Amino acid sequence: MITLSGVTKRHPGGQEAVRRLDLSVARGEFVLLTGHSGAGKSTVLKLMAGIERPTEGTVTVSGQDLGTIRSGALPYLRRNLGLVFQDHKLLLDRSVFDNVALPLRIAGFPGADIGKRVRAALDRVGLLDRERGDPVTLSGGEQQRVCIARAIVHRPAVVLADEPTANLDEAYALEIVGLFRRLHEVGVTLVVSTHSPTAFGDARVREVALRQGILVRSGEARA
Amino acid sequence: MITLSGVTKRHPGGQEAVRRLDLSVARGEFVLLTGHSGAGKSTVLKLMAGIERPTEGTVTVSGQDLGTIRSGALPYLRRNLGLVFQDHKLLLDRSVFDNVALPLRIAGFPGADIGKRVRAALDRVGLLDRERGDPVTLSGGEQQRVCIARAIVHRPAVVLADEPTANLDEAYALEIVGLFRRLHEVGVTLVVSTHSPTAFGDARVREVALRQGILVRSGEARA
Amino acid sequence: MSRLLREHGLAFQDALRRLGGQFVAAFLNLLVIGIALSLPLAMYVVLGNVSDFSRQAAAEPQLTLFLRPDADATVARNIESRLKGHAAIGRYQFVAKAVALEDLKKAAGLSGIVEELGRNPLPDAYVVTGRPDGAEALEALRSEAATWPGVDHAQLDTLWARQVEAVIRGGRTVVVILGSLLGVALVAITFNTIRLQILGRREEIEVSKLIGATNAFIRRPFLYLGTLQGLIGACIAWGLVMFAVGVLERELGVAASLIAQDGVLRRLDIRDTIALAVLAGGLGWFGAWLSVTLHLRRFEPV
Amino acid sequence: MSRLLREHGLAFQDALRRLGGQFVAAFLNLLVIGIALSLPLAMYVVLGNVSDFSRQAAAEPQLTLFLRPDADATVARNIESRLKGHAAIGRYQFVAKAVALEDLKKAAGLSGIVEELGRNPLPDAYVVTGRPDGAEALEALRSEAATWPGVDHAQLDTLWARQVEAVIRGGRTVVVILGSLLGVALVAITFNTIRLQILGRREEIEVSKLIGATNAFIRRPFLYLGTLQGLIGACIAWGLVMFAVGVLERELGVAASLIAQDGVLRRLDIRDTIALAVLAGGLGWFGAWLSVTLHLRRFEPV
Ligand SMILES: Nc1ncnc2c1ncn2[C@@H]1O[C@H](COP(=O)(O)OP(=O)(O)OP(=O)(O)O)[C@@H](O)[C@H]1O
Ligand SMILES: Nc1ncnc2c1ncn2[C@@H]1O[C@H](COP(=O)(O)OP(=O)(O)OP(=O)(O)O)[C@@H](O)[C@H]1O
Ligand SMILES: [Mg+2]
Ligand SMILES: [Mg+2]
Repeated sequence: MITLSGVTKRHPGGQEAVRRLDLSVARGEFVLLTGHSGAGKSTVLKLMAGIERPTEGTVTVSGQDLGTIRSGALPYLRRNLGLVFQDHKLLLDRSVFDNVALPLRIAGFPGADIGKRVRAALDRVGLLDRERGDPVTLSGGEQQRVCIARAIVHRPAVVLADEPTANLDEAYALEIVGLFRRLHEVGVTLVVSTHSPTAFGDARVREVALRQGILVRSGEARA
Repeated sequence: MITLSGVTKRHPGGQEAVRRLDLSVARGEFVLLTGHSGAGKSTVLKLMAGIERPTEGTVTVSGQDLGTIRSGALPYLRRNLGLVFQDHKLLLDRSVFDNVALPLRIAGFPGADIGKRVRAALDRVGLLDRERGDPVTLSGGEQQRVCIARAIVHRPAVVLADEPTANLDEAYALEIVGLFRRLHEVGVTLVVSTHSPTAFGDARVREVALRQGILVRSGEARA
Repeated sequence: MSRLLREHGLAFQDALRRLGGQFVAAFLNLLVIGIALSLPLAMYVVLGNVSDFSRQAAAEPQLTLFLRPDADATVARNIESRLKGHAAIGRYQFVAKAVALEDLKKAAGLSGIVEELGRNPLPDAYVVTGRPDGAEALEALRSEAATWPGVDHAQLDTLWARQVEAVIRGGRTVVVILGSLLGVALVAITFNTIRLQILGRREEIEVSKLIGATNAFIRRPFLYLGTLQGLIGACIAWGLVMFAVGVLERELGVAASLIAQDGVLRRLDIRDTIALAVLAGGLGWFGAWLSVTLHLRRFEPV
Repeated sequence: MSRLLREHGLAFQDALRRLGGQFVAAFLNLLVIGIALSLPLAMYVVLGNVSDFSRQAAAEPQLTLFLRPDADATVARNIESRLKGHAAIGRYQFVAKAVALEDLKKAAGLSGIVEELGRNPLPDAYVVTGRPDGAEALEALRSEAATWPGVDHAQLDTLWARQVEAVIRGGRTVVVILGSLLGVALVAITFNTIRLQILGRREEIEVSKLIGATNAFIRRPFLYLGTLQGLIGACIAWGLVMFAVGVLERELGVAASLIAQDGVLRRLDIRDTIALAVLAGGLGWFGAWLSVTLHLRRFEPV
């Protein structure tokens, strides 16, 4: 599903965020990215989503090389991804509902479908009663859950989530982990970064650990 | 130093974020605010900084009632506070240095002082080498540490920090806790919210727990 | 097809909402565009009126052929036939000596004198009006006609004609300069508005691209917004100019009938209006397109 | 004191940086302001030239007093002394019958006629020029002078004078409308620019307030920015108008000497320039002040 081979990401400043990384995520796998702050977790996820381009090496998603993909085709590839950003990236000038509806509007879903799907997604993160609210009226953890709802509302084949439980206390974190597990069970491919891997500890999850941009440990692939 | 008496915060939507709260923080105390997501931690901190106004009750900081303070005096009161926001609130269009220098510029420090103080603050959070960088080039944890540097650069008497370790792995979280302890030792008053109180566990820290806006537990005051 | 229509409909709604949402600011902006458009438009209307006036008055140079006192009807007919075939001529008029005397009598303070004259000392004459801008052709006709039999002398009011032509040419230069300047201004205003809209919606654009929006999808509402701004600006300009012409007409009073024969000044007709709408809408679209194209680059390769 | 100076210096630098940082956008904005200012300014200059012209030509209505053929020097002196004391009079001129005949000879196509006359049928006359805008006073003088001994009849060119006056009054109305419109436009442009600057710096303003910035601190760079925009716009307008007058003068050629006696059109002098700068800077400041005051409210009570 996703393959990184020999990927190095060097930033203009001279920083090497990721160094000669080989990583392959099979369809239906649940991969946990761990590592200290600045280890390169977010960078790996951005490379997989085509948000950053590798300085060296190739990134392939669903058989398409992101280095050579037509720029017109990238949007359609992205509509199969669900992204949870570390900094949320919620739009503060529109309601929770409209934030979650954004991927559906962009993909051109008809209006009737949108309402149903958005409410289903908000229900899964426990925020159905806040749909008319403004993101600024939400607590940090609530915002994070809206972000998760937006990532899954269009039922993507792949979910890439960057520290989705950072702002959540243990009880909520476990709920989100449960949500990810259910997605995993219905065949969604997941790559999730975290700095508290214990919450995810599970036989079906494969942990990939980074240190200063280098892969230091990689569990076995378990589809 | 800070006193909340009979404080209720009801939002226009009808939500009661905080309910009849009595809390008093003495000069030089280190208070830890805990509670589930949406318990009202951020709201309490915002009330203390005069960012939100209580629906009922009074908030007093350094002897000044925030409900009756002249709006012209509020800025000068705030210059004695150091704030760490849950959503960072870094300015993305200027360098790390300029972000950290902002409180000094606002308070009208002369140029020569600014350089010295900013570098000292960045050093304390381990980001001295990134001073010329852009906040967007920083990882989530690095941004959070810049935010902490900005909160302490002007040596405020009170630090109010909202989940300052949310995006940090354990090692870095411990470093930040150490930094707060040193501030505590030199007499700074600290109120810090967190959803992982274990990292802060210490005899000199007083834990205040909230549940759905209500104070459910409050350790003894230890100045 | 229906999906494309739906997406255009949504983009248009989005543009409308954006205009309506920031009412005061949008209104001020439209006012500025309207004013900017109204100025060359007003100049255009003024020039239209002036050139109507000058066409009927001074811009058409006049040549007067005074006939010899002894010239008879045959000679006159001969001259007339020469004039008829001549390309430089707009129209001509025969002024008999008796008519000329009557005119002289009406002229200021001369009635007494004319009576004292006892007889009519004036000659017959042909007054020839050249085609507009045909001063040079008429000049040539003057030299030629001076040699015709029966013509005493031919007098051309060239200097005045040339001066009025120069004034009108100057006026045209001003309209061209002004029109270009304000065309640039319209594009600049739209460019800036859209630029600031884009900056204000940075996050939205960024997030939309990240979750699969195409460039066309992002562009569309801005292009509608630019075009709409231009069109509404054009409406305002149209209203301002129509209003101003009305005010001017009333202020001028009698003098208006000096300019337009019936005292009604020329206004904007349906063709002017359509041209204005197309031009303003087009310039608005262009400003928006330029802005979107330049500024969306910043969001690459995200 | 030195700290306040430092803070003002920093705010000014901030405003400059902001102008320079978005060069294309700032340039376009300034161009729009410059163009907006240049139009009433150009009208002002044109009106200045026209009123120079009209003052020396037609706006001063003329009254001609034709004397009786038998009037002698005593009668003339009597009339002259009456004229001297009269308030309605700008200046007057005695035109002897011999001079009038010479003038008539020079008039188009009449030289032959005059020679045939044998003797001079023209009377002596006084040509009286009224004060500018003094058409009514002159009208009164006409009725009065008609009864003076020795005056044959008094002829007033009132209609023409009134029409020119109306045209000039119309022109003033246009300048007032235009000036107000474009004053509003300048304020609107500044308002909008500053508004969008504020929106673009939302986070900065919010964070600054949260960490202790006073309202004055936040306001200052915006006020400098508005004033600067107005001033630079004024410079551009000044340049445009000076350039346009030059072009017009060249285009008009001979005709320019019709308007200004020496062929040099009136331009902007130092007082006009200072007034322009003060006005434009002031309007820019006002637009910025309005915008900042209205929009900073949104950040309360944060
Ligand atoms: N655009 C950039 N320019 C320069 N350096 C960058 C850029 N983006 C990331 N980096 C650096 O690359 C390193 C890896 O960043 P990354 O965001 O991948 O870390 P992370 O593992 O997600 O950390 P965290 O847990 O703190 O979010 C960091 O040191 C970061 O500062
Ligand atoms: N402006 C607002 N309007 C309406 N509801 C609000 C507003 N601000 C906060 N709330 C609600 O008040 C409750 C408390 O919010 P608060 O941000 O204080 O929680 P928190 O303890 O900081 O949670 P977290 O750990 O998720 O950050 C939440 O349910 C939140 O949605
Ligand atoms: Mg990260
Ligand atoms: Mg919070």
